[in-house]
Amino acid sequence: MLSKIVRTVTNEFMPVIIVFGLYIIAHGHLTPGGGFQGGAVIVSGVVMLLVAFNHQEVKKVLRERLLSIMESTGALIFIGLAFAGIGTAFFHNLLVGSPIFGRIPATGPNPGDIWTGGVIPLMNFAVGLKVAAGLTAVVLALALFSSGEEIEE
Amino acid sequence: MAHIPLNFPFLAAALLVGVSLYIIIFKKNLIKLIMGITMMASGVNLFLVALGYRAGGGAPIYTGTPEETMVLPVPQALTLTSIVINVAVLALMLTMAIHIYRHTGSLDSKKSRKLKG
Amino acid sequence: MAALITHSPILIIAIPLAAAFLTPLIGMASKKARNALVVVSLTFVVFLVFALARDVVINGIHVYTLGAASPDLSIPTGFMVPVRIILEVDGMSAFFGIIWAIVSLAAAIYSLSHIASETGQTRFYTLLLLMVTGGFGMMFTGDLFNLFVFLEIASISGGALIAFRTKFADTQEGGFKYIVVSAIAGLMVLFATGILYAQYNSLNIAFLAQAIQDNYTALDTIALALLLIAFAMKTGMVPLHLWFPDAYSVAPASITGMLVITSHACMYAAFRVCFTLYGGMPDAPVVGWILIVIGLLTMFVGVTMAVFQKDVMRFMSYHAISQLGYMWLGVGVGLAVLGNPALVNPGGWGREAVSGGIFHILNHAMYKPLLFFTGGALFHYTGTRDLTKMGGLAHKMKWTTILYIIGTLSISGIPPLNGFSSKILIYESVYQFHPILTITGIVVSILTLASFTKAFHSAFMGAELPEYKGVKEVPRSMLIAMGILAAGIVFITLFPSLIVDSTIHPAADALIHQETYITAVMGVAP
Amino acid sequence: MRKIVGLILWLVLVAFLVWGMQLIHPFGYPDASTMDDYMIEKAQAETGSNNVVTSVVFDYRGFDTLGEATILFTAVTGVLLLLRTLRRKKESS
Repeated sequence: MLSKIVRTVTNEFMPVIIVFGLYIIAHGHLTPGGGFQGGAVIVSGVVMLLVAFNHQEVKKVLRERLLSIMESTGALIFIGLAFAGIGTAFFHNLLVGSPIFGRIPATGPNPGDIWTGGVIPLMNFAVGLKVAAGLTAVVLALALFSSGEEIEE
Repeated sequence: MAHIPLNFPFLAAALLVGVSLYIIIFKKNLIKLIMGITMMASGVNLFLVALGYRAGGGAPIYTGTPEETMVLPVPQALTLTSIVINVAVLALMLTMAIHIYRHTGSLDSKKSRKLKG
Repeated sequence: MAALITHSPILIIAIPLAAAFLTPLIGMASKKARNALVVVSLTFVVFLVFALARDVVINGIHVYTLGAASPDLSIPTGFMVPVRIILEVDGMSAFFGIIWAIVSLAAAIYSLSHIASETGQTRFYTLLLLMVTGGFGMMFTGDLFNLFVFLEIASISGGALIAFRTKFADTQEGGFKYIVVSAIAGLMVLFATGILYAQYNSLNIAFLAQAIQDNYTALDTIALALLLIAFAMKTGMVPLHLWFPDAYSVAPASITGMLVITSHACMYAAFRVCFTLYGGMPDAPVVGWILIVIGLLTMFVGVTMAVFQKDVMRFMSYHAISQLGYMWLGVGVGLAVLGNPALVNPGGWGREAVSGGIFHILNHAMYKPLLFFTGGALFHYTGTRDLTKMGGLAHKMKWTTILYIIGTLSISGIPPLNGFSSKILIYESVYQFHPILTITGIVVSILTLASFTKAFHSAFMGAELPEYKGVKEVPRSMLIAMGILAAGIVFITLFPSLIVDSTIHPAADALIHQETYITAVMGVAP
Repeated sequence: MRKIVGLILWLVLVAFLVWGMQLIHPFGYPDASTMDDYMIEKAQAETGSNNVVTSVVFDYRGFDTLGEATILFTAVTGVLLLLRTLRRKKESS
């Protein structure tokens, strides 16, 4: 566990990092970014928590079972969205033109509209959930592993 | 932009792959081996992304950009995929290296080699 | 039903994948439901594969465009180049798909009792299903980058499964070596993909094949070399085979059986590259000769190393290397004479050589997992893989003994069994290319029989050893799994000509006739 | 001896690669770009996404991304599978 200053700064910055990650995920179809990148940003926040606090405390909040459920859910939503298009072909973007995320932008440069992209924003969210949960689980497992070594020796 | 005589970006990628191959073939430390593979991945990613560049081109995104030529999008997508794949490989290799260290007390691939053949 | 067939290429890949994503959730609730999910999804996949293969033999190549307005719309309307990822299932892919489906089902059933006493089972089954997905993806895809992605799925899950038993040091080393080799091979494939993309701005195998045929450049040669080295490394060809027994001998036996087929999947990829992607190139005979020489070397080195092994799984791994040489030999001869239409059309011995190589893949895919499974059964009860410590197990494990004998006779090519029918096909056709090839093949075959007899003698024969008093026959699910493979062997033994006509020749023709693969995607040239 | 053979092989390989890189199109001037131009032109109308890279990642080549997500899932499962014994040991002590 690091000093109080580090812990306070971490506490203050954690929501900002999470919001920034969500922003990157949500605007994946408009600006550079997407599910993988945003998920990785969120995991960087978790890594900061691990550095600042004792990993036992972090583990109390982020249980492995919960992370596993989140990861599987994200993956299932992703493959479910891909399956949804199977009426025409697997991975068919069936939401283009529909009320949800269905607007079609003007061809050429434009200011951008969040309600575009069809299934792409939804897939970004699914992947973001999956990546955030999965990488958190890996980081936590490796951190707990190294702490186990310290205790044993 | 004038024609670059030596195709430097591709050359850099090839040299990065070459250096990493040297590490993979000649270094005995497992962590160095893992670093070599990661470097090789970086070299290949650099190569892929350099393939898609078009002189004077901007990012292939329409949101709020001026009208201009765009670089090729597919190599960028491939690079994205390949980066994530390499993260996955890296995580698994490190886990196994940790286990090997725990079992044998050494990261030297010569010393830890229990198997013959 | 027609819709099911239309969508079957993607369903075969997506169903194990969806099941893999579901397994962790269901595994939390109930172990029985999880096991049922694994077995049921794989059984369904077996049925789909058979339906698809039948349809491919009758109606020709299946093309499935992902995300298009219609699955058979491989090229967007009014355009010349394929844009989306295309799955392409021809006779060769369907043939490998059948093998992979059967062996993975058998491996899953075998695992039910083989790993029943170990921890981490839910994750084990998740990875097993992911490995199945990776294998099917490699076999069915028509896109070079997609091939790389699925190659990585298969190798990462394979590597993690090899290291499943974390309490032994050798499993970790085997898994590490496997992952390192796969990572390097994968990166080489990616580099080659990049080189091809740079020239032709496409990743589709059919489009690239056409482009390479029209305009063969020096860069294509570099890409071919990278691809061949990568896939040869993954299959365990001889100069690059040192990792192979280390990795294969330490995995749980069910996984070893599957790893043999992932080797075959990489071999499939190599064949796809040589015959389809580079089928129109001028120096096919050179590549053919390289494959023949390395095939001979692989056969010989594998079997000589096997003779000295004491560990039952290592012993079988070296034999797997040696058997892979036969397939390189048969197919390499076909590649060397590819430019001569009289030899590769029906009736020619070039076609028979390719058929022999492919037939041997089928036979090997049946008897080698069977042998690995029996090796796993020995390990299951004796707790050792050392042949010198075993003895007299035939008294207790009657069925295992019988299955081991079937596998041994088959691998050594004893006349009525299936191993003989494929080897004779290779010998006859290869003899016309060069007699020395056949002689080497027969010598290797004799050595194989000798070493397997020796292993049989030390494990099963002799007096009962006191320390194995408590040994019983293996659990039922392991017997069922071995029974499935043994039934496959018996079926091929009884009806070799039926198998050759209905599956082997379509597969060989699919390899030889590059143009059908290209026109299935690109359409007939105007 | 082994080292010298390895060194020679490595040198040949690197020379091969460096030579190959000179044959690739000059940096910044791709030989062909038919497929990519199609995507740049049609991405907005077909997928509704302003970001062409995202439309490639999630639509045109969406299957690759599914594979990519699967690989990450595989790696996470693999890491947790391999680290299972050690954590149990720690919890019990």
